[in-house]
Amino acid sequence: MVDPLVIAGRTFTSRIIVGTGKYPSHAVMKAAHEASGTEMVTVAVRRVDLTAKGAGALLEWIDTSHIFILPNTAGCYTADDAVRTARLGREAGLSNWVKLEVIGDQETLFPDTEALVAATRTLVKDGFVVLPYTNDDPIVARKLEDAGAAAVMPLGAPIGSGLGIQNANNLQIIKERAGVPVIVDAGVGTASDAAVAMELGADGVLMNSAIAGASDPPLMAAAMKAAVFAGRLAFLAGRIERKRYATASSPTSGLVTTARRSG
Amino acid sequence: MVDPLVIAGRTFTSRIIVGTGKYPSHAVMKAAHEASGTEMVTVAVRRVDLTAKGAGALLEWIDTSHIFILPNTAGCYTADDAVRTARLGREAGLSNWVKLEVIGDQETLFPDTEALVAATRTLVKDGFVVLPYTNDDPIVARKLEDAGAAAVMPLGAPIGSGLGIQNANNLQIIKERAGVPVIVDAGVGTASDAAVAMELGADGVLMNSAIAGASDPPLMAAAMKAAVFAGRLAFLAGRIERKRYATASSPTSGLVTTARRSG
Amino acid sequence: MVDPLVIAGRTFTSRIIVGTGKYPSHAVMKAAHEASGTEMVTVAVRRVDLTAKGAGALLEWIDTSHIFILPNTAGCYTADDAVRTARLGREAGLSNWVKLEVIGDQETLFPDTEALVAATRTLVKDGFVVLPYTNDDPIVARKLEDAGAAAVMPLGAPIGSGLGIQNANNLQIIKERAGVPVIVDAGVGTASDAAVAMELGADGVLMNSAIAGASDPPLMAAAMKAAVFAGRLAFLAGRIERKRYATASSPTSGLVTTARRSG
Amino acid sequence: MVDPLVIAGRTFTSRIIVGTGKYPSHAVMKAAHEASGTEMVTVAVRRVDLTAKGAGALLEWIDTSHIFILPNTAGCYTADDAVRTARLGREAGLSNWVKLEVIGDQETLFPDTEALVAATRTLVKDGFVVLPYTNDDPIVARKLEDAGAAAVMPLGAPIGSGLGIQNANNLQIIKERAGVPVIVDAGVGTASDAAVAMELGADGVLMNSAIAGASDPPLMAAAMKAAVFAGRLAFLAGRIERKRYATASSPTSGLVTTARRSG
Amino acid sequence: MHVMLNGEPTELPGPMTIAALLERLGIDGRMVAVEYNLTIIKRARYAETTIEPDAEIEIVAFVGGG
Amino acid sequence: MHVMLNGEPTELPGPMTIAALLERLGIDGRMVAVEYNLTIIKRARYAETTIEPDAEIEIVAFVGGG
Amino acid sequence: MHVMLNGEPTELPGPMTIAALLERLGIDGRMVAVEYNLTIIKRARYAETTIEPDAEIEIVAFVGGG
Amino acid sequence: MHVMLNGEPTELPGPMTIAALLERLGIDGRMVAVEYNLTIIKRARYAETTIEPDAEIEIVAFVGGG
Repeated sequence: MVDPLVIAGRTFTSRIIVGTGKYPSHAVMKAAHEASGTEMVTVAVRRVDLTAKGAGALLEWIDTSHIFILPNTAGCYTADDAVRTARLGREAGLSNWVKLEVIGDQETLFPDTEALVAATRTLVKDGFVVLPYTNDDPIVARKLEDAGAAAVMPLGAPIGSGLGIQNANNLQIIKERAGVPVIVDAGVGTASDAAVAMELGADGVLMNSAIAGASDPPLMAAAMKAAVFAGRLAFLAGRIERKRYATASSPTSGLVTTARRSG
Repeated sequence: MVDPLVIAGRTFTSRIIVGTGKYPSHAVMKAAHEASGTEMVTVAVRRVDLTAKGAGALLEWIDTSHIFILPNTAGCYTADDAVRTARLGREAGLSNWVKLEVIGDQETLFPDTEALVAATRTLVKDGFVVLPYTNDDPIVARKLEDAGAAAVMPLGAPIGSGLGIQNANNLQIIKERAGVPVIVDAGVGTASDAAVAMELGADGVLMNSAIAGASDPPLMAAAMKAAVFAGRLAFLAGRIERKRYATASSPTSGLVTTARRSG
Repeated sequence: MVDPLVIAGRTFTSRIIVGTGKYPSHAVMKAAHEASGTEMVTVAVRRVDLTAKGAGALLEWIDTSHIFILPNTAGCYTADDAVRTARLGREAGLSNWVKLEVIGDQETLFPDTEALVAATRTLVKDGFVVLPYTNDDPIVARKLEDAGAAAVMPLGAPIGSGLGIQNANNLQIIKERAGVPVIVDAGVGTASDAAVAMELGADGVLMNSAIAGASDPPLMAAAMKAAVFAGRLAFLAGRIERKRYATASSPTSGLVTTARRSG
Repeated sequence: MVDPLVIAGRTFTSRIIVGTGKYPSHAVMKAAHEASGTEMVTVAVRRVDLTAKGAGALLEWIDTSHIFILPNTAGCYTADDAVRTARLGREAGLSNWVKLEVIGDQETLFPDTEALVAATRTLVKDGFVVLPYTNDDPIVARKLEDAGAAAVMPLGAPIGSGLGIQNANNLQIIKERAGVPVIVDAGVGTASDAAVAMELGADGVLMNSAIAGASDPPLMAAAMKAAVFAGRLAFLAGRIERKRYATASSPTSGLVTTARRSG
Repeated sequence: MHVMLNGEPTELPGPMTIAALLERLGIDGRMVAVEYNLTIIKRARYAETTIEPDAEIEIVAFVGGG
Repeated sequence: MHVMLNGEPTELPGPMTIAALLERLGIDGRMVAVEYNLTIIKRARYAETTIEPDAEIEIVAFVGGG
Repeated sequence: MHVMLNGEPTELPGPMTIAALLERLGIDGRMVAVEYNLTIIKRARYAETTIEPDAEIEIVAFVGGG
Repeated sequence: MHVMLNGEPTELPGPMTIAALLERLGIDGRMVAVEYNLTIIKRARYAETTIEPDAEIEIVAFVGGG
């Protein structure tokens, strides 16, 4: 079944976007990326450490022949900082795509949605393909889309929390009304969380800590690949309705015994 | 990674057991079985319809070269009925395995656990490999194991309800103390439900309605295959801990901007 | 509103049954009992400590003028032990009522339901009013009622766990089909858990640890009294239906402004 | 126990705020208000119906001797509309308090948080006591407090949905960091929802549909009064910790029988 | 005399004060708020505020809401 | 000759073996199980087991189930 | 005289009634139940029930429980 | 010559181009972005952009992030 994810005209076969932070080693990260089947990874933009050598080493561990690099603006607390960082990322990289973060608070790492919408507007005007990390508020999602975001990326739970999808109804409402892809970004803790996100109708899932922080990152990456796929197929396959009482799976007649009804 | 499911000395590569009831057609069933990758399917034992031809037609739609047939005792409300049906199933089939059901009530299709334990004892003495469908009570699970059950198959929710795992703690307790495989049987509605069951530590999942009743059974079967695999890998990979607040995925230093902390 | 709880012909104004174990002191227990408004408390039957004085001291801290004593058979692992303990309790006390416990396992303290049904039969024949502590299996609840239980007392979660109602659907099914009062026994952790139990239709709630183990037992007892009352009234009042989208509470016309619709 | 709710220097004994919309009749509303024990009710500001008589009739059904009137700005979709409506409400009423709503969308009735913060700033400068209805985003809550809001009123779920608390973690985070009272506004469906909100630490709950839409509004109002009280006491009393396994409530020694351990 | 009253085109017999308008409409002035050409008029000034032709007048009151 | 066949009163022309009955019914003996007066008959013995009058015979097979 | 009292080997000066034993132990008979060789003794019969050598006696009361 | 380099006060031997600075620092210019007094300098212009005294220079690259 051909079921690609298309963002701003770019086609992805994989619906999982993975981070590059907090892995035990670059080698483990590379193995995890391969196991996840991801075609897009996020990276942060930081000052080169002039005391050490090996600037740019990270990219040597990413197979850019089939993995697209998505710079983020993590750590930015104002629209101006985010715009400045996005532009540096564009210069350092090879594309005009950005995972836009404008953080409101260091304890929750929730977005400052007002500044986020403003920065989205500025960067879209500047020719960027903007993928904003946002909260799960349907109104903000609508504003981001109106501002020209190429996708909206609502959180499932706080970054790195592993709590899973906290507000399924909001995410579903966002998806039901969105004209651009909806990527659930942040909060996934284990495979079923990713499956749930996809079953709600999400077009993809972005995660970092759930894989990088697992006891066995490549194995968890494989789990996430399968979970995102499973959730997507289940969404497309049309699940059965929920009932409070039972319905037999086997015929209720033709029994040798004198049973009343079949289970 | 080699991670087989072993029940009573028989090795299965797949951890999903699928039913054969309620499909739109035998052809759809066959396609769903293939998509699920299952190596064991359940069947019911019923009187041959003498008014129609084609007795045994069902088996012609199951590739018994790599799918093992597991007769059930669905529809039996007493230990005697279940034992009698199990023996007929053994004669009609090729093995001494049985999915043992002793139903207590036609509205809930919950097991009559007292009769279930008694029937397990009888059939084990008679040389059967008994896989009992039970409730999620850890005490009953222990009794079934003591009675010689080859696996215990607690329900996640009522048969055909699609409600998903109703009592994760009980299932986890059953698994933590079990000396035989634990198969979650009944209640799965969609892919994430199966993943959750596996993440709890279950050794496998048995389902019928969730696949047969889906809008597209083969597609849902593929979803379930991926979900069971995903849940298993996630269980083995060791998930991150849950935290109420956020933890940054990107470095919190080296920012060009004057940010306080990084997201 | 007169809305009494009637068990075996005895009328209670209060729908909360409280334990007498694990309090910091008898004085705190007495204060908690008063704050809870309970009219029935459970007690255990144990050997008199011959090395100490003060046998029977417990009862001096219970106002038996309006609190009914319900002896339990806690700690019994067989039907015989439970029956023997029940009879000693009857002799030590003033009534033929018993909270019947036949424990299956010391880790879970789940009931051995087969032995529980047997002990219920024996004690009912012996003239007892039997209130059995059971699991949340609707089939077992039915058997207990058939055996003559005056009420069924399914657990919400393991004794002392404070996990709250783990399987709301099972409890609701039990209530929908029960001909005797249903008391949710064990698992309550905080006030909302008790309210949830009552909203499911339970006739009462029995708890010990949630009150005795709270930082301020009398205050938690008052909370539980209010919560059980609240849940009962909400059950009777008929809650609104759940909707995924919003419905305005204020008029959507007559606005001075040019608004589209009102919230 | 004296445990008042203090907002902007005004003391309330009751922690439940009730609406005045959608009741079957003014008489039922009045009965519900009395049963709820509320000391503050919300009202909407609308054009007088010149074709009918009885302007102001609503107030004749509210005992303003002990119920404080809180005008809302429901139906306003811009900061300007909300400010204009707030000022009309102040003139029509007797106080400078306002429940500030700036709605973003008629399907979800979620707030437009950017406009909400702006309107809060304007009205606070204009001398209003502003109680803004907001989403459950901790960053927005912080901004509202910084803008001078006298309390923050995050939603539990969409207005009128009756879904209950959708994101307990967010509400708890908001409360843990708030310097002003936190009132959970919207989403409550039944009594336990209100208890849960208070157990999370909320200072109060505001509801309309859950009471007005119940089969018996005054009875549900009484349930809500008890539930808010119960949740508050439970929060103060300090609940027991959650454990996955059981802990006995009765002594595990001194048994007449040969039991292993006590339940 | 033509005015916009609560959004509706309305004819008044001639210039009159807000107090007079309310009395004419049978509205108790203590229960409503009046906006005259987008400016709120204090109750104390109802009697001295004369309505000009083509004025926009809003008369609002409290109704049930959440 | 009268027998109960899968719960239905049935007339057979006369005494016959289970193998003959199955053939008469057009049923492939390898796909079913046969119970004769509450006793399961092994396939190997179909040809040598003669059905007596008033016998209770059950012929079962696998059907779809969960 | 040797008896088992609440599971403990115990020496009594000699034959005595249950009533006497309770008095000796300082136990209020109205607050306990007594089992004598696995049979429950009614309070009314404490005074007339004499304890034999090697008897097994259980004296129980209510304690806090859930 | 004094400059601010990645936020640190730094002494350079004298005026030099950005290309020279990167070479001096052993940094591969293709893997970084350079901001000179808050203006991003295209790679193509590294060789022709001369660093003035007291310039503020930022050299950034990609690092692991989420």
